[in-house]
Amino acid sequence: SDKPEFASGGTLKVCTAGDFPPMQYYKNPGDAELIGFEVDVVNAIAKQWGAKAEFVVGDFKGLLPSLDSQRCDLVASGIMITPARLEKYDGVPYFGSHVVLLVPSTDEETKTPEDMSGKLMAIEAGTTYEKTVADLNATLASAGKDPVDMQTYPSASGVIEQILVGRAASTITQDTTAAFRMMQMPDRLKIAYTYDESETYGIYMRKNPEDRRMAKEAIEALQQSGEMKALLAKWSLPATSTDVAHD
Amino acid sequence: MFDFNLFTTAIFGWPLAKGALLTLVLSVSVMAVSLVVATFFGLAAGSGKKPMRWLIGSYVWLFRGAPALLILLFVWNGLPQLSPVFRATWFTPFVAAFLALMLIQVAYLTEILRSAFAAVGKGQREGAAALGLHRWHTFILITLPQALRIAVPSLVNEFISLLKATSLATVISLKELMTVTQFAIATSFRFLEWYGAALVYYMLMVSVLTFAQSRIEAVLSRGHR
Amino acid sequence: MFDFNLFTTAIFGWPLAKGALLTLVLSVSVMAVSLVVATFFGLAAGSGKKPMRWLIGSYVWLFRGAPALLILLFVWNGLPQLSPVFRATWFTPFVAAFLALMLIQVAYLTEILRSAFAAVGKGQREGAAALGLHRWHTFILITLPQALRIAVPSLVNEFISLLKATSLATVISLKELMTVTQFAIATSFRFLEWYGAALVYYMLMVSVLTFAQSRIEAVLSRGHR
Amino acid sequence: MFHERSSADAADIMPEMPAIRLVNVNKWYGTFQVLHDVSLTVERGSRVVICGPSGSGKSTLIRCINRLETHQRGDIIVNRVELTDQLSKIDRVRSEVGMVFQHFNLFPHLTVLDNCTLAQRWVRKRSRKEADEIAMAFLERVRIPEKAQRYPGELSGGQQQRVAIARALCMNPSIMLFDEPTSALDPEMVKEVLDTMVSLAEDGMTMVCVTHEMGFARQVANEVVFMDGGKVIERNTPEAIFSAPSKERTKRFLSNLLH
Amino acid sequence: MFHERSSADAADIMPEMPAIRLVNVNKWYGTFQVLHDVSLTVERGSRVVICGPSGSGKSTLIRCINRLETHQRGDIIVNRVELTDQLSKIDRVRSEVGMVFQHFNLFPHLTVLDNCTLAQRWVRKRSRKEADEIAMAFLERVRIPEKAQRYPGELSGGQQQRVAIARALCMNPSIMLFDEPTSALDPEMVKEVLDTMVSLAEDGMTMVCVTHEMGFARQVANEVVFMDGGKVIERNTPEAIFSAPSKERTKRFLSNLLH
Ligand SMILES: Nc1ncnc2c1ncn2[C@@H]1O[C@H](COP(=O)(O)OP(=O)(O)OP(=O)(O)O)[C@@H](O)[C@H]1O
Ligand SMILES: Nc1ncnc2c1ncn2[C@@H]1O[C@H](COP(=O)(O)OP(=O)(O)OP(=O)(O)O)[C@@H](O)[C@H]1O
Ligand SMILES: [Mg+2]
Ligand SMILES: [Mg+2]
Repeated sequence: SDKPEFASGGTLKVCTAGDFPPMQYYKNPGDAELIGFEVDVVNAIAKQWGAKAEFVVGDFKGLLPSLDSQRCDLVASGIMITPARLEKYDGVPYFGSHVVLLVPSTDEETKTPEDMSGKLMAIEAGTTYEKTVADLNATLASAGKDPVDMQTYPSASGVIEQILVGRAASTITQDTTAAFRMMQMPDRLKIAYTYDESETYGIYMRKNPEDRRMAKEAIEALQQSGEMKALLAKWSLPATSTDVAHD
Repeated sequence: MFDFNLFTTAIFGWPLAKGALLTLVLSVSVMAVSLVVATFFGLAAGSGKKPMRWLIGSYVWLFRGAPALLILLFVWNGLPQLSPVFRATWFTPFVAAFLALMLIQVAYLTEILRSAFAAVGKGQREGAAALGLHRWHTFILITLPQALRIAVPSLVNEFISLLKATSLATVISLKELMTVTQFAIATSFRFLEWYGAALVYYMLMVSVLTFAQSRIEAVLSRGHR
Repeated sequence: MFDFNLFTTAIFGWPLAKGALLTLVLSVSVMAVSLVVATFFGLAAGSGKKPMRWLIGSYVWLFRGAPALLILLFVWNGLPQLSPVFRATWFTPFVAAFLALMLIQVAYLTEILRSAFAAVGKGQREGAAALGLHRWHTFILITLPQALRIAVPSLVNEFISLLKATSLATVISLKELMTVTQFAIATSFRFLEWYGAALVYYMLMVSVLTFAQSRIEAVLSRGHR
Repeated sequence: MFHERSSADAADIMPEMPAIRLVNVNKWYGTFQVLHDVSLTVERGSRVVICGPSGSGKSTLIRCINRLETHQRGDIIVNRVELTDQLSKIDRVRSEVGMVFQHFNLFPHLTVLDNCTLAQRWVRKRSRKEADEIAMAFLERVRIPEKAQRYPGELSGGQQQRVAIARALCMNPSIMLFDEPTSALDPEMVKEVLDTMVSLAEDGMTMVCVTHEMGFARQVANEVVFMDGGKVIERNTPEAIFSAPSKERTKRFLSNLLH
Repeated sequence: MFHERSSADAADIMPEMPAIRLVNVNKWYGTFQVLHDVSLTVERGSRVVICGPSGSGKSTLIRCINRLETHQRGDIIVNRVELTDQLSKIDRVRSEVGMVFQHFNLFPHLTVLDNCTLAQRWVRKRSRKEADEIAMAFLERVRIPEKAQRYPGELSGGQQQRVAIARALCMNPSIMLFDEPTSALDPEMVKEVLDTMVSLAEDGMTMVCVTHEMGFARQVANEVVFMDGGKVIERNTPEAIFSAPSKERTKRFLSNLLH
């Protein structure tokens, strides 16, 4: 057959945290329908298999375990592909996310992080970006330049607000988040610099080489048909985001 | 810039209303129980024997001192480890939040009521006692009305603080007004509309309280110049 | 399970101490300024002309009603959009937090002081006036000491609440005690040790306040039976 | 020492039992001794006037009788009940003993009428209507029915004192303790109040009255007790004490009355 | 109508100016009229006694004189200062006018001594030591120096009243308003206080005294004012008013004094 065993019933149970715009999120609190790029991708895959995706929303930490308890068949939640996870589950990488430097759209000068010297950056507290800034400051110090002034805020939305207010010169975030915010507020923000490091998101399922193969093929089919590019454009995500190896 | 439509849908939408209802029910029930308990504590602290005073003093010290967040976490995560009773299904986040906030609120209200009771002159109690009124009648009819006149503004202060403090219960997964608002903002990024809508709810609740306060104060101030 | 070494390093370590210091300095300065402002407000609300009373009533309504979080965000994010003054470098998170918390604290303290002033009988003011004491002398020497006796427990309540409320200032990037603790936990995942250490700091501060309260109450209660 | 009995039949069996009996009562405020070995017997239906200089312990003495103050040594037996810390006994005594305070102790948050009806309704279990009627009758007796709906803070000193008297009398106590009940009154009103007290005395009410109104003492008292420095200096009938006080101190004190 | 002048030289220029002058004073509490067209002149150094039934407006009248109550119609001129809402004038008047309240109004949180020295130090700017000495002198005069370190709540009613008297006198006011200053006192103490007042009167202090102590009226008053229902019914010298009151109401009232 051309579809996985679990899709044969006509419904595809997909677990997600539902709180990661623009990948999957509720447009308004209390909405019944999830939306987002990843939601569209999963729906497209389900359509290929002649099934309908049914989203099960749960706490992020409990997503993978619910594959074992058969409460879901797929996990698609902007979840990173890591070796440790691949030991227990099968995963298909399909999305590469980069760390970016987000600045106000009026900023013409900033080309690299070093241009932040002596300026104020708003950073989400408790993230690895704090270390990114610390490293940057070390570089600046050795070059004899002023360090970056860093303020930390408890939420991702809080830091972007600081740019909008005009207080912070920039922030560091994922390109997905940046794309989403830029879509929400056209002409307010722009990406000044994209870091080399990237994270790869994917779709997880229970260990089964056949199922994994078919999932991979379904994604590749979307790539080839141009449907994936259309979705990327719809959610204003970088056109190259899905150009990642699927193994 | 300000999307008035979104603002009205936010206000009249179910999620925020549900959050507000939770906030309201939780605060009102905590306040009601705490007032009763704190009345006894306040009386005991003001007139009781030394060990009693000391005991209540320690209680107040502990529960005014410990941050609400820690008490919430302790009640929710710690108690189930201490006794299987708290692992049963009735021990929902709401019950845990009620218990934790009540423990704290009692401490604050005890202090307010203790000092208000003390502010009512001894002569008033003597006047009532000489008429043969029992201790409880004296308390309810003479001391309490005069003490409340002094205490009501502070009690309403604490009620309002409690209304806001319920938002801490988000750490034990209770989705009250402020939590709902912040989730909505995290995705929609519409600060003004959502915060505006939440503000309307809070101001509505506080307005009712403020009005009630001024009515109660007016009634209790009759005869006092 | 409980890593006692980590606990002691947490307590005596610089980050937590710095957070505690920030909490302390912020609360003490907010409280000091608010007490002075609220004294004037409380007096005006109790004795002033109608428009004055109405004005202060509205102020109290607004700043008791609006959640501290929103006021903090408004002061930090909103004011710079209203006036370039608030985009200057002196407008640090500390200043913004001070301003926001002060606005709120004044509202709460005004209510407490207003009712405490009203609780001091008119005869006391008349007694002082008849002796030729000026309004301010009368207030400082006669009304205030007797009002404070009643108000001190409520004022300390608000002081302690303020101590805890400073943690809200994390939304405007102020790293006070609770923020530091939670970040430490987010990275190390050692709940007990870090929360325990924070608890020690809070209990220490509250103990000092509780002790001060009991001393002040004892002094002010002299002569009252 | 007396022990309590069921009060109803005890009254029948021992009609001769005094209404109030103090035996060697001593009281201290901290280290300051206010009462020194005070002994006093007030027979049922008799009227005792207590007088003496300011600060001599008169108020303290009558406050001890309904246990608003606790004494440290000696016995106080009121209506056959010995006063100890036992709350039920104290309540029983207080419901039979009325008191008019030197400082009035009116309830500022209640109207004059409510001041007078409160205890009637809660202690005597009278209906609102009955209590109101009784209260109005006494308010008329002290000539302030028109102030019934006012609050104590809106009354003159003398009016407050009259409310205090009416409030106590509304309870129909069998024993009344008066602490300078006419101090704030004008001569006209003093006469009115004293007349009321005389008529109550004629109805057989037991009275202990701290007063310097010697008119009252002469007219109705069975006995005048003169106190000084917390001690009972002299007790005698009014005639005897006014005409020929046995103690030098009493003589000096009374000489001022007749200046 | 009088207007204020610099008080120092005015006193020299116009020694005949009365200390207190009320012209057609009317006062209402809400809709209740307490004072009806009260006019009264108190010459410098004279002693006026106000008497009348309870609730007739005596306290209200003297409280108007140092503006503890505001009158709604008429003029009150004290020490050449007309009483209006102007705070500086009121303060000037009050610092020269002493008052003993019917309810004492002692400060419960201060010791007896501090009650007496507070205003001396803050208004008269006396040193702590000087104020203490003056206070102790007056406390001795009212016979309670031993209570100097106690709080008002620890005193008997009569002792509190004496502290109130001492407190007012410590300020050496040129005008004193007494509201029933001997109501809580025993006859001995009444005599003592009246003697004090007599000696103050001899020193030339202006006094207005609400009292029913007719002994005082006879001994020192220049004038007795009889009030009823908020009106001045009769004013006359003590001899005239006691021997032959011109009004029926006065006669009836005074008859009770001599019962
Ligand atoms: N605050 C008030 N509100 C309304 N009525 C008042 C108020 N104060 C006093 N009165 C009324 O005004 C009248 C005069 O009161 P005032 O105290 O002057 O009497 P008084 O002559 O001093 O009587 P007393 O000899 O009993 O002290 C009384 O009838 C009293 O009830
Ligand atoms: N709470 C107290 N603490 C200490 N001493 C007190 C207290 N109450 C009263 N006293 C003292 O006890 C003594 C007796 O007081 P009490 O009130 O019985 O006097 P009294 O005879 O009623 O006087 P008066 O005629 O002035 O009312 C007084 O010297 C008084 O100072
Ligand atoms: Mg007495
Ligand atoms: Mg009066």
